[in-house]
Amino acid sequence: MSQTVLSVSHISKSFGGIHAVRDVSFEVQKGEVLGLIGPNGSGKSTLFNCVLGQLQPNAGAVTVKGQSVSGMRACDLNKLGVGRTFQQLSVFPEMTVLDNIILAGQEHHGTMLSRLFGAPDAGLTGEADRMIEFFRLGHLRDEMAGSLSYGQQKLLDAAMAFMAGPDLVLLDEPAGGVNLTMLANLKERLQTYNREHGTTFVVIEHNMEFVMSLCTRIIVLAEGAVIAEGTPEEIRSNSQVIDAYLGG
Amino acid sequence: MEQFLQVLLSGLATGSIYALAAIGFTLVWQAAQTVNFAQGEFVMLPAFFVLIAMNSGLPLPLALIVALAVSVFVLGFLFKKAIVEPMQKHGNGGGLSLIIATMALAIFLKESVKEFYGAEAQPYPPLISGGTWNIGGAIVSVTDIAHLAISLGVVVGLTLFLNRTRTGRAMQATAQNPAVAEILGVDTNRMVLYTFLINAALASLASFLITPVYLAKFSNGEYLGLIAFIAAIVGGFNQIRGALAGGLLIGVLDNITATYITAEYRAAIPLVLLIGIILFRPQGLLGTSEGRTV
Amino acid sequence: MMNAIPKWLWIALGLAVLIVAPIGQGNYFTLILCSWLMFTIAAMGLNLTLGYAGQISLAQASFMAVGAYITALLTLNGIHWIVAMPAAVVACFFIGLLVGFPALRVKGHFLAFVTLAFNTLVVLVLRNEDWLTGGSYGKFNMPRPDFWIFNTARKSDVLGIALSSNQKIYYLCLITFVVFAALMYGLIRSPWGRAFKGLRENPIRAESLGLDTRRITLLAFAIGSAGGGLAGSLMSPVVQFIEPNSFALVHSLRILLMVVVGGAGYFFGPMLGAAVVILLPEFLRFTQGYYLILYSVAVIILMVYSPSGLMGIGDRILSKLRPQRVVRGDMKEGAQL
Amino acid sequence: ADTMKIGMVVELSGGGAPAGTNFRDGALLAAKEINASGGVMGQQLEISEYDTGTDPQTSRALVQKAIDEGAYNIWGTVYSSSTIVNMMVAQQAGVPQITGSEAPNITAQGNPYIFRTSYGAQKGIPALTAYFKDTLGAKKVAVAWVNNEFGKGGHDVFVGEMKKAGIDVVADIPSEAGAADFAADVARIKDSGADAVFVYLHEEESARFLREASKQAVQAKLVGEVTLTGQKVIDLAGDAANGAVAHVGLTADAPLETFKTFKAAFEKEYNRAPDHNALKGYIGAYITKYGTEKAGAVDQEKFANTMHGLCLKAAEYPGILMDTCWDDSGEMSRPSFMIEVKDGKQVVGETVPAN
Amino acid sequence: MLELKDLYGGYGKITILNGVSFKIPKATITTVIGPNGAGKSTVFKAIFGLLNIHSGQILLEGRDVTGQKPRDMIGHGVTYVPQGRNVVPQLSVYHNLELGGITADDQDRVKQRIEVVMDQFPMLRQFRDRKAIELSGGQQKQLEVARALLLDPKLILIDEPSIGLSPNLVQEVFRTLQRLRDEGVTILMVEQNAKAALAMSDFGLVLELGQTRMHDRADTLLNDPKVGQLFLGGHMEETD
Ligand SMILES: Nc1ncnc2c1ncn2[C@@H]1O[C@H](COP(=O)(O)OP(=O)(O)OP(=O)(O)O)[C@@H](O)[C@H]1O
Ligand SMILES: Nc1ncnc2c1ncn2[C@@H]1O[C@H](COP(=O)(O)OP(=O)(O)OP(=O)(O)O)[C@@H](O)[C@H]1O
Ligand SMILES: [Mg+2]
Ligand SMILES: [Mg+2]
Repeated sequence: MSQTVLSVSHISKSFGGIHAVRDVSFEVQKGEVLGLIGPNGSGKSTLFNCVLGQLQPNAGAVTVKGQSVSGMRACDLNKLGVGRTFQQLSVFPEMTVLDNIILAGQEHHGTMLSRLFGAPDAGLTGEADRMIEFFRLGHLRDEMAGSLSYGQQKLLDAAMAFMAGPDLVLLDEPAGGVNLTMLANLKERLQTYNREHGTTFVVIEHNMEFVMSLCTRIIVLAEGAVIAEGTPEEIRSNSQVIDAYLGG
Repeated sequence: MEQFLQVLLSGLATGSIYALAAIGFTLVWQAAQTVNFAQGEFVMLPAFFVLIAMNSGLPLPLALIVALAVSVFVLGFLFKKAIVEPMQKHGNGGGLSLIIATMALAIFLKESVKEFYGAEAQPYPPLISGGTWNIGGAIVSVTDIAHLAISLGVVVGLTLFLNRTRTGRAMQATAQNPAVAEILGVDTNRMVLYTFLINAALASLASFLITPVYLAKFSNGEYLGLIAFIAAIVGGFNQIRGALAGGLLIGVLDNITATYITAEYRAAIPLVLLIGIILFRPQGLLGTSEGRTV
Repeated sequence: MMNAIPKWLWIALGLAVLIVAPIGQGNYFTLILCSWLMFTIAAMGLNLTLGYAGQISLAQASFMAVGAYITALLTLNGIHWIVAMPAAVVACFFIGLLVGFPALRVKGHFLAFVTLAFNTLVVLVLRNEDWLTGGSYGKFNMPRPDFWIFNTARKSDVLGIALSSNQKIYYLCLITFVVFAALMYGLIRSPWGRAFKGLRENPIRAESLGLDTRRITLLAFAIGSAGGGLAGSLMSPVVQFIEPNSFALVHSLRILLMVVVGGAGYFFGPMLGAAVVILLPEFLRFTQGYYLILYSVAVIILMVYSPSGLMGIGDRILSKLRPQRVVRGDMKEGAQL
Repeated sequence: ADTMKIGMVVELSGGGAPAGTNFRDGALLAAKEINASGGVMGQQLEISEYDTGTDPQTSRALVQKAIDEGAYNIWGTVYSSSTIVNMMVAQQAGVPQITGSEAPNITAQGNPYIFRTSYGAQKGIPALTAYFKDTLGAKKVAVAWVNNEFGKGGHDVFVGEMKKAGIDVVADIPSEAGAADFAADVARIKDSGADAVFVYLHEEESARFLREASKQAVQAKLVGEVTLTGQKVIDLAGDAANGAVAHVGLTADAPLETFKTFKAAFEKEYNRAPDHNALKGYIGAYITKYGTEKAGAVDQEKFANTMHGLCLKAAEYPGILMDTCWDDSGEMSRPSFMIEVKDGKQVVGETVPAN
Repeated sequence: MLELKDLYGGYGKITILNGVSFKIPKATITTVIGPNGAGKSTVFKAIFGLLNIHSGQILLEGRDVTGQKPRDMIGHGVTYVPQGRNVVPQLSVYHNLELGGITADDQDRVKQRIEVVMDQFPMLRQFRDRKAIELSGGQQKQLEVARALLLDPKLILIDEPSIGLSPNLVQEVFRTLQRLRDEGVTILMVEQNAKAALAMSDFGLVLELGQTRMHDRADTLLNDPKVGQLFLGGHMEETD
């Protein structure tokens, strides 16, 4: 019954002389939580950007739910059910936290015209408020997102990715700068979505505790190529990975 | 052919003065992230300082020096201290409101000159004079050649300064990321001030060179400011040599359009051509792209 | 305090003032008011493009031109204004879509340049193609519309009040303005308004959240331009004379000035801004030659003091009234962990 | 009432400021003289200034304002593009308007309330045809003109005249008002092989044009209407102006006593030399005086009726400076001059009789 | 070395710091922990002169430096690595490093130091002439850390260095900091990766709601069950 949600085949991307991603292929099944780790500059973010159409890969193909997405625009990908977060902070700084969250969800509610004429934000506000409460941003609901602390913005960013109600979420370092207690919450939420909605996750993260306890499978990149793949236990004990990444 | 050569050379000569205005414009853009809509007036004004100085009895060379000093003070120092600095305190570099303030400043300078010096154009002594040469049937004056040489010199000098000296690099850092520059101990305020002083000096130079042709008139800036803006954009807005290329290109395109295509649409054809360039190369002629955004 | 009076009461009060404003006033004053209403409409259009969606445009005057010329040509050929006006607005909407296309590729100052070039081109076409536009002589004597019981071309009694032609055309402007403002208000409050802001704040993120930023960009231009067109289609019967130079680049800059002076991204900003840009010089006329100098100084001081325009001044005064130190709510509450 | 309100609606800022300011100063000088000698029919002139900013729509609103404020006459505007708009307002209100504009179509509207202070280009330019044809013997001419209301009117008349005279117009070059760079224009003229060039530009543009022509060593004769040989142009163009010829309806340097007196008075008042716009303003103010006195009452309609077909002799009415007549359209006629620039001086040649 | 006395401050009129006081001795590493939005970064900004200080005092080696500019702080031998991305995007890696020493009088010395830090982070040498914006997130962070070490600072303020760094590099950075401490440099650091950070620190400081909650020896805090519960991911270990 397993169903391939994301399939990446033979993706390569180079910038000038640098081969950031070399011939990477992998598949993600529905309901998986895949970890993507690797040393700095190993091509993880570049790979994400190729998958999500922000960058045009030099070679290779990406399909989401069996549909080729090459050349597809980010907004159409989102409509296909793909959500993401960015490595760098990426919120709408001069809008309130609430507006940030509602904006993240509104494209999935109603049609273009009903959004213009219908009751604005029907149903969304409640959902947004629940999301805000969950990430403990309630007291900041009406603050400008740009004035939040780093970790708060990171959480907001994650909350926005969830609001779109996607089937596949790509998270680039969601844990960076997030307090451990909140991190536990974040993990719990990921797992809940995963369990209840069958949402599939691909997570780039340097926080090993987080990755190891969350992911069902891990892919390790180094210098743009896949050097290892397996369960957290397998990866933890893989000497190549220890050398290249985890350190002694 | 003769006609083409004439048009080309004349275009380069005027274009080189546009370039001077455009370079300063580019610098201010970088340092303060603002489009200085008063740039044209900055080029208009120094010539009047020269006239005032000469009317009070100074000989031309001395008048030029006095005018340069006054311009650098007024258009560089005062502009920075009284308008730009307080606005940047409000955050996001002043943004649109700073642009609007420069528009108001343009009106202020223009109207003040008109009110206190008169609305009519005044003759203005040339900085460089000399005969003309006949190059393949085209007539080129010594002045034209000098203008080209001066702008080239300015570009080379400034580029060296910005890339090779510590102050220059600190100015670049301030332009690109003032917050970081500040953290690294760069006196960003002073760097921005330098930029404004340089801009004022360049504008004065452009003023001294172009006013003999344009005649000293309060409204000269309207056209020059627009041209500086366009030249800076075409050149890429973040490159000094880009501004030079932009200025020269506008000068030549303008003349070629007027001669061979249409005088009626003279003001628009170069713009339309340039739009083509921009849509094709959004970073401008010599500009560099912004790199990664994610 | 301000907050004690509900917003709708303020609006009702404002409307009442606008309704009685021209009564007993001379033609000149009435025409200035008309001019204010027209430019407010144009500035509100630009405020959507620029203030909310963050797309800089220096071409608003050229859309006024398109609206004005289309209305003029149609009404001079006997077509009623009520038909000509929507035609002008729709035309501007589609031309706005076209002008928006470069915005998909270029941003910021490049976009400013493209729109600036468009404005220049429109003015030159209007001047050079005299077979259609009357060239530099322009078009004049456009008829004022006749709404059966309310003929704006003639003076007559309406509800027992003697109204001049100019006063009646003012009410036409006022009605158009109120309808337009109501539509804009609805738009800005709708999710579309939020989408426009999202485009302004972080287009890449917006796109990744499923917002079709291309469509939103084009719409921002098209709707904003339609506002310009609407203003233009009022100008034609109000001023009864149009010529290319009235729509030159400086006028686009003037509309930009209105938006920013009022407060870009504030709903009521353009109304205040247009009032300042149009009415302030009138008040300063007694200073003879110095009025432009005083006016420009006033604008500079305003911008230096309150970069978010007149609307920002209100905010600043309110914050002056508040205590000097504000402990943010969450910082006062007890620990949450 | 013992004051007579006048609305002076002129270009005090924007591109037309030099012209408008001169017109105003000329008019104010005349008004001062008129008031000192007892006013108009015993009423003192009270002049309100309205700055159009060289914007036609503003000028229209301001004429409206002046009329709202009770103006008896409107003086101005100088720029034709403004006058063509604001004259409708004055016409509707029945207020006589004394304009400094020269575009042909202003008196072609059938407006009974408009009066010129200087005749339209359609009368001035034909006076040049003989000069091109007979004096210069030109076969091919070029025309450089400013592409606005003013220039287009003159250009159309000129091209029509040349056609009638059988002269080829080999280069037809419009330029923008305020243009600064005439290199391309001059290069085209040189290339066209024209024997003579008709230069129909505003003063400053004329000066820039002359300089560029001199730089590129243009051999063809440069001929203008009114502006080309003005003192201002000579000051600005320097040596480059030498040899230029123009037909001039009004010049402060006309060899007539009335003009000399005017010039002296103006220089005393303002410390600078007057130009032809100052003359227009001066004459305009006197038109209000003489017209009203001829009408015998301070009555706008009577004034307008009286002015149509009126002829005034400078000997009796010195403020008018030269013998002048107005026709039913408000157009005027009076003698004019040919002027050539020699050694940086205007040399007045033959006098062209009124037509 | 550094002392904060009852510091109040914030952004504009909004007060974020509500009386922060602590003292850190010379040649020690102090790690600041606390929930998101507690004001940790704000304290750093306050020390480095980037904040509106309403009241209170900052003493550096006994000298009052309250309200001084970043430039002055650098003059006193303090460097700061802020949270987030802080490189000059269009300048090359090398020029970015050079900027780190822009205030130094002896530019030859700066050149030597650049070589030294490039040895420490070999990636920098590899990408020496690339524009900073082309680096990956973690590479940019390395550049920033390296840049802060350039001037032989006396006090380093470093805000969450571990964000974006791979684990081996985090360890490398921590080792570097420890070595610097041994050479007499004082280090004040914010870390969410609290367990690892406290393990290598001398002191720990818990900040909450703009106030200092606890300030103690690092090992004491590490063993404090309450701290463990709240900040060290005790919760996480349970689900593990
Ligand atoms: N726009 C670009 N131009 C040139 N080189 C680039 C560009 N973007 C990335 N690179 C290079 O490609 C390589 C991979 O970068 P990428 O951002 O994918 O790394 P990463 O795995 O996400 O690293 P990190 O964990 O540090 O975020 C790096 O060496 C980087 O310098
Ligand atoms: N520029 C700003 N304007 C207004 N408020 C701000 C600004 N920056 C931060 N704040 C507020 O100040 C508080 C403290 O922020 P700070 O960045 O110091 O938190 P932090 O402890 O560093 O959190 P994190 O662990 O998430 O980095 C937060 O509530 C935040 O919303
Ligand atoms: Mg990355
Ligand atoms: Mg922080």
